[in-house]
Amino acid sequence: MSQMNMAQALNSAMDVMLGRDPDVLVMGEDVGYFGGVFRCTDGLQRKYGARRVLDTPLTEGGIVGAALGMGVYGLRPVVEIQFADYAYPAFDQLASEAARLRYRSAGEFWAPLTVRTPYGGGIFGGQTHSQSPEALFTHVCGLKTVIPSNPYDAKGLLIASIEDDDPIIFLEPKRLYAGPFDGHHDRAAASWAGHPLSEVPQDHYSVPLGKAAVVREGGGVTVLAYGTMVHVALAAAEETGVDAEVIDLRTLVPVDLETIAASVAKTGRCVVVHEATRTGGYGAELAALVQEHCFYALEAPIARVTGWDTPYPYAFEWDYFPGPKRIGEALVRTMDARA
Amino acid sequence: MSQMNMAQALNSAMDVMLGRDPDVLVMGEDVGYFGGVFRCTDGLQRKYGARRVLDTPLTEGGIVGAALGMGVYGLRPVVEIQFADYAYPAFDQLASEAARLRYRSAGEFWAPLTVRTPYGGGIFGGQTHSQSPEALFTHVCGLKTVIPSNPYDAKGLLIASIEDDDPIIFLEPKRLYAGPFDGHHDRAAASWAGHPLSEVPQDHYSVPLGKAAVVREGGGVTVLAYGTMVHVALAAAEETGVDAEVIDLRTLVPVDLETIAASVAKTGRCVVVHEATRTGGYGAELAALVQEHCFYALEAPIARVTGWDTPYPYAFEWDYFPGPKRIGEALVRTMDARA
Amino acid sequence: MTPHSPLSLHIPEPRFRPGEKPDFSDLRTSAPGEVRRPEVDAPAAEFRDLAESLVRVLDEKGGAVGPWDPKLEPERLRLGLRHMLLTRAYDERMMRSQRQGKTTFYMKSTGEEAVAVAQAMALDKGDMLFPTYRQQGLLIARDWPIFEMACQVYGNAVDRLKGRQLPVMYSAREAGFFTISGNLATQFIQAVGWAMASAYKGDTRIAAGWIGDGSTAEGDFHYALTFGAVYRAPVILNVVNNQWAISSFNGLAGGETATFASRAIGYGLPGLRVDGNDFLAVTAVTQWAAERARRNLGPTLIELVTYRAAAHSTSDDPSKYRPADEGSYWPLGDPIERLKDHLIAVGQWSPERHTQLAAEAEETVLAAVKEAEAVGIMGSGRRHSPATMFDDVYKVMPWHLRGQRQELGF
Amino acid sequence: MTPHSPLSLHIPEPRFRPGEKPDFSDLRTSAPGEVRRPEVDAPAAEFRDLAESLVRVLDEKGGAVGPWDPKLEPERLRLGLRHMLLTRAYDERMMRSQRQGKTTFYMKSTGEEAVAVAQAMALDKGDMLFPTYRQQGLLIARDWPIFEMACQVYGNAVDRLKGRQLPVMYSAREAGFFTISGNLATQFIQAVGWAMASAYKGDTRIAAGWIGDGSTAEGDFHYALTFGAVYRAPVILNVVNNQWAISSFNGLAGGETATFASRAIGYGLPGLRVDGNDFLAVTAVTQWAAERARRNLGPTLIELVTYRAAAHSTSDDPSKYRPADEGSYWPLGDPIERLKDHLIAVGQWSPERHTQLAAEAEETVLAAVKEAEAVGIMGSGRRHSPATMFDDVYKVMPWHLRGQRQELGF
Ligand SMILES: Cc1ncc(C[n+]2csc(CCOP(=O)(O)OP(=O)(O)O)c2C)c(N)n1
Ligand SMILES: Cc1ncc(C[n+]2csc(CCOP(=O)(O)OP(=O)(O)O)c2C)c(N)n1
Ligand SMILES: [Mg+2]
Ligand SMILES: [Mg+2]
Repeated sequence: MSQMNMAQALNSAMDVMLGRDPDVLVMGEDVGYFGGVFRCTDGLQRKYGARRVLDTPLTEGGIVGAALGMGVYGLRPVVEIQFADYAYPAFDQLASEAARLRYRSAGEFWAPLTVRTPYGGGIFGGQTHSQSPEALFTHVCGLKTVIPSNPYDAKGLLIASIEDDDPIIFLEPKRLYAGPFDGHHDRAAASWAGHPLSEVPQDHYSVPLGKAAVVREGGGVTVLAYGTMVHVALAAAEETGVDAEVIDLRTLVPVDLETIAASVAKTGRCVVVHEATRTGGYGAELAALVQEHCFYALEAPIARVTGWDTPYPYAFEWDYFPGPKRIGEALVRTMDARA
Repeated sequence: MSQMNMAQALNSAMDVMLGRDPDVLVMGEDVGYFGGVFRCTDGLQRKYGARRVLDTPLTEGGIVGAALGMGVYGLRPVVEIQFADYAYPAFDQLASEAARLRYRSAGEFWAPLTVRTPYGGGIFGGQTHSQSPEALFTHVCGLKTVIPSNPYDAKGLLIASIEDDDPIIFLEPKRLYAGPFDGHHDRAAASWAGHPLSEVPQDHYSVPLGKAAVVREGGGVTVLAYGTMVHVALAAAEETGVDAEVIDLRTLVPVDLETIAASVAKTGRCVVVHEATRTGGYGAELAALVQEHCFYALEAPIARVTGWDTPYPYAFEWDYFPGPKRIGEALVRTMDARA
Repeated sequence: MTPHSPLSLHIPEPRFRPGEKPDFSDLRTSAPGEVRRPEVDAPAAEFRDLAESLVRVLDEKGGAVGPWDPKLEPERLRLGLRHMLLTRAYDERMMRSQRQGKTTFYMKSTGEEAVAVAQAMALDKGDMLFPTYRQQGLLIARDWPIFEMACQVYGNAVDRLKGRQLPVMYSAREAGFFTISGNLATQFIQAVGWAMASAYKGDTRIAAGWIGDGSTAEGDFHYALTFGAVYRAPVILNVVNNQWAISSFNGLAGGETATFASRAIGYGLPGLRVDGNDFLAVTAVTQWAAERARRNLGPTLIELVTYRAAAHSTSDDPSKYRPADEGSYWPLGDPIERLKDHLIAVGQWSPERHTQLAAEAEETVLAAVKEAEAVGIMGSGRRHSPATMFDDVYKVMPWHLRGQRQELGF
Repeated sequence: MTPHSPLSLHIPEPRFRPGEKPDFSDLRTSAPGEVRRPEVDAPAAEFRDLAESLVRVLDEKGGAVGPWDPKLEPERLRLGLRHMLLTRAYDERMMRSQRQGKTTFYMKSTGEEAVAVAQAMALDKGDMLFPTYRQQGLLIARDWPIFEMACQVYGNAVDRLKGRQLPVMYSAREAGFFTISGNLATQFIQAVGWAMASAYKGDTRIAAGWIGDGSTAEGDFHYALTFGAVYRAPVILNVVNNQWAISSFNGLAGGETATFASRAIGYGLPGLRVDGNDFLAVTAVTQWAAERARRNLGPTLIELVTYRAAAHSTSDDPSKYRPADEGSYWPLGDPIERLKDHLIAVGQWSPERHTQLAAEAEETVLAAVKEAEAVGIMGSGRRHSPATMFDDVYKVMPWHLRGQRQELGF
């Protein structure tokens, strides 16, 4: 075990997999010699050489297309897209190709790609370094979408993703790389040190895809969250004193409906939170699923606390961010709703 | 008034706008001399010349990027993407650029693009000529998404879209070009002739964006549909005898929540239908909205009848298509649900 | 600044429209045997002229001339002829099937058969092919059963792709034939990625990708040339310039102002332009590019100049946008006729043997297609169970797909 | 087939890493005055050599030589010098502001000032500019108030972009300066579209787009060249080859095997390569390309060879991936020093006047920046109301955004 922040844990996952499997390679813009703009691949090229940890041309469509061809050959490319906002030029290769290879060839061809990319706000990145595009991927069948919220899960989920034979979109909450973040941007930045989930085994282990974690038990209301929002939701629960059960989804597709439904069956209330814009966000799918499966248990409307339906505005980051105050209000409102 | 099928009505809309506004131009793959693979631009180049009705290189990203620059100059480009399945290479120009120009420049720049594209199945197009990607656009703030279900609306909505100063994704249910389609693929293909909504004024008129139409009144259950599914939903209502109120949304963003909520307040039940894959589809947003706004009126879970979460399989088109039988079963199930 | 007149937009137009008399006399061409053949390890900058000339081996009298003559054994030439005849017969047959309502859709490669057949034969069995929908000849030249191909077109119970793909969107892993995408151009950069992986592993197999003239305008074309050049991937990048992209002539892809082969120059890659209807020239150029790739010298861009003699697909009517007889004016002839004439000229063939081989090809095709039809055609006969529709979205079916399969009744 | 040795992957590596001694002696260059100047209406195929040579006017002694000398009035040269000094002073100031925590982010153009300043001055006021984030000199050369620029960087209440954009992502419609995108390369094809529209309308204004060497690998670069060539759009397409894309040297964009200017060849377009630190050469080449565009002769691709002397941005530390002193070995010098030396050499300037002008520039910048700081800096002072956050998503605010604004309390 060692103490790692999330960037280090991700680094360790790639390190372990590069070490174990000669077919694993890491590629992306500035990931090689430099070690990545968020340092997630720091030292890997030094350790494994430029052949295994490749700097690429600046073209996300090209990177994913080439990685896909490598995957078809039999390699396991781990691709970094520098910011999730820049995944769009690769959208065709992801949605039309990576997601469909296995299906359209009836299992003859597939590409076990893992596409890592930092997403979300909280670092004053402005509208093109802050987006949360998960819902664009969760709608594409054939892709799996994974989002960790802490160093332990980050490493275990990334290893599971690299070992998985389906194409995976692995979204990394960039605001959590260095420390947990409860949404109180006006307080001193926290570090992972001391956080139980920053104790990370140095060796190989994995956290299974498709399994959520109940990170806070409670009987009053179920909060569905992932990534940064897990920490913000926990803070909101503490601060309001609402008896909230907070679920960290970890995998968005396939989602762990069993854990969700069991919780809502118990609490009868549900709040869904994400940083992405509201309309058509993944929260809509969660709300739809919950009311489909728990209708008769529900005592209040399912609330969504999300980013606004605007681009992420640079100077208004904290007015945009669905912080503990907005989540707390939704918790209280949901608890107060008449049954 | 003349009798038009949907392709003719769309053609007439472009004809009218090319005639009225010298800044309107039509562009896309095969739209010029040939008149479009679905004949929607037939005759327009002959009438307005190759300068106004442009054949373009085969590159959707390039087409949208160039059209966007034209829009910034002050033109009103009407772009055709040959199939909605091929919009992905243009996704970056649509989501990062068209949708954000006005916002990021605080109103200094914008591009009044209209992007027309045929979507949906029912013509044995297989997985890359049948997709319904509307949910990928409805999640992108700054875009408006419009889907007509009949010739009259098609012309009026397309004119409204071309005249609108925001970028519009205009999805055309390709199975409805030649005639209405109620999902009974084993019956003879219908023609628009005789359908009241195929009586279309030859001149300029518009159908406002953001307004749904109640196409069948009923008190038992609200059915939310758009495009081809409007006709299938109507058939399902007739065939089951369920007292369904069918709403044709026409615009998905901004959606006409008022009409939806008024109906569900009355019926207390709701079924959402679309052809797109279920997970993260626009139906999820509708379900989320309805339960947010009509929770206390709801007497049954909101049901979603949709395409399966698989690519659209060529030889299993009718097993995939959410036809009148599946919708009918959902209507009956929803009506039977205990309050 | 001097005052300038108003700007105006240049709109490319093909030279001939329906009703006009075609004249291809300004097609950039070279005399058979005229173009030099550089060493495969010569620096690309030293033979840029090859991107603008046209490698040709067969002359008008059926002779094989010049440095690019691949000097193939007659046996091999006859095999090439047979593959091309089979391809053409198969295309004819399936097109007729479509007209008879046995399938919804078909795409012919008529007039372009030499591209796929000669290239497949010039490569090794282990080399990986990333085709478009118009290289059915690759499968036939690799002896892939026509029966299998027809079953795919019919989407019947034997279709290895389980009825999931539009007709002609084949996939054949055992034949090293990559699953065809409906989305144009995507395979071009994938071919480069596969080749990079082969080099990464110290393999000796190379990759080849195909793309249409129209599709070169997509971003994937640029990605392929960029990655190919940057990592010197062992790949052959083929542009099949058959003059048309549905109704759009190749000038709309930039073919008015430059050759497609010359795109290579800006990436420092060799670009070769070859007579795509000359079986020998296509063979030679492909062998040359393959040798470069195998010697770790990197990619070659080949422009194969040919003509799409048939409609784009069964959904298309080319007489709407080009002279109905345009093909008969095409100056580079027909690949089958030209190879036949060559074999006859060198005394290795006769009109009688040709007629017989063509008839045999038709019979072979007919038998295979009949066999496929006995399994099932679109709309009747045996097909896979709809339950299979939920397989292969993921390697292991997740709960929500199991649930949906159940909803469908399985 | 002969047996082949295993393949291996070529991985491009910059020649010098931290701790190594740089040596740029193999940079493709030409002597000042050496490169010929074709007529603007000469066919592109006739001067392909220009894509590989380097147009230079300023010689080592400060003289202006050869056919590309634009023969500018001294007054204009001094104005260019002033714009460059202002640009550099502004960059220095704002970088310091970032270090002082007044803004979160900044990007300098140090060493590349001639690109933006000379090009802006070579174009007409009405011409439309589609820049990247490293052409702040365009705004300064168009006399856009530095105060306005600083307010954008601070995201304060005067920021015309209402605090919505990352610092330096300016937009200035009145200055014909297009809103900068955070997504690289997208503006390149948009510039072509704008130019097409200008031609469509019979306007006389042309467009210019800029793109970095790294960003040429994106699809938009290919789209721009394709549309530009196909429709002969009146546009100047500029590749700013400053050798680096964050930590990636330009070999990763294909710069090892070919020049970026030579990409033009494959589209039939003229490609010019120019010393980007030579104010006169940049001016001349830009005027030449503008004249071509205005005469309806279509696009020109210009590669401006320069060096990113500073960090990529304030978030970057280049000493991690290149020798800390690499810039001092750059053979094409500093654009400001070179123009200064020229003006002195021709008797139109003196070291004293230069020192004075530089000091004035710093004062001008300081005054404007102070004024902006008085309005507000990141995190303190006056900013726009958060309610404005919901404006401009659409032209007219729809109900759901009104509702969300209300949720936020407005
Ligand atoms: C991304 C994408 N855009 C558009 C289409 C529709 N489409 C199918 S074939 C075709 C023409 C292709 O022309 P070309 O590349 O020259 O190939 P050819 O058909 O001549 O072999 C078009 C536009 C498509 N399949 N994919
Ligand atoms: C589509 C996209 N991908 C990646 C990035 C992240 N990024 C910002 S600048 C940069 C390097 C750009 O290099 P270059 O094009 O050479 O321009 P320069 O910074 O040298 O002016 C990268 C990778 C981005 N902004 N957009
Ligand atoms: Mg073609
Ligand atoms: Mg650069």
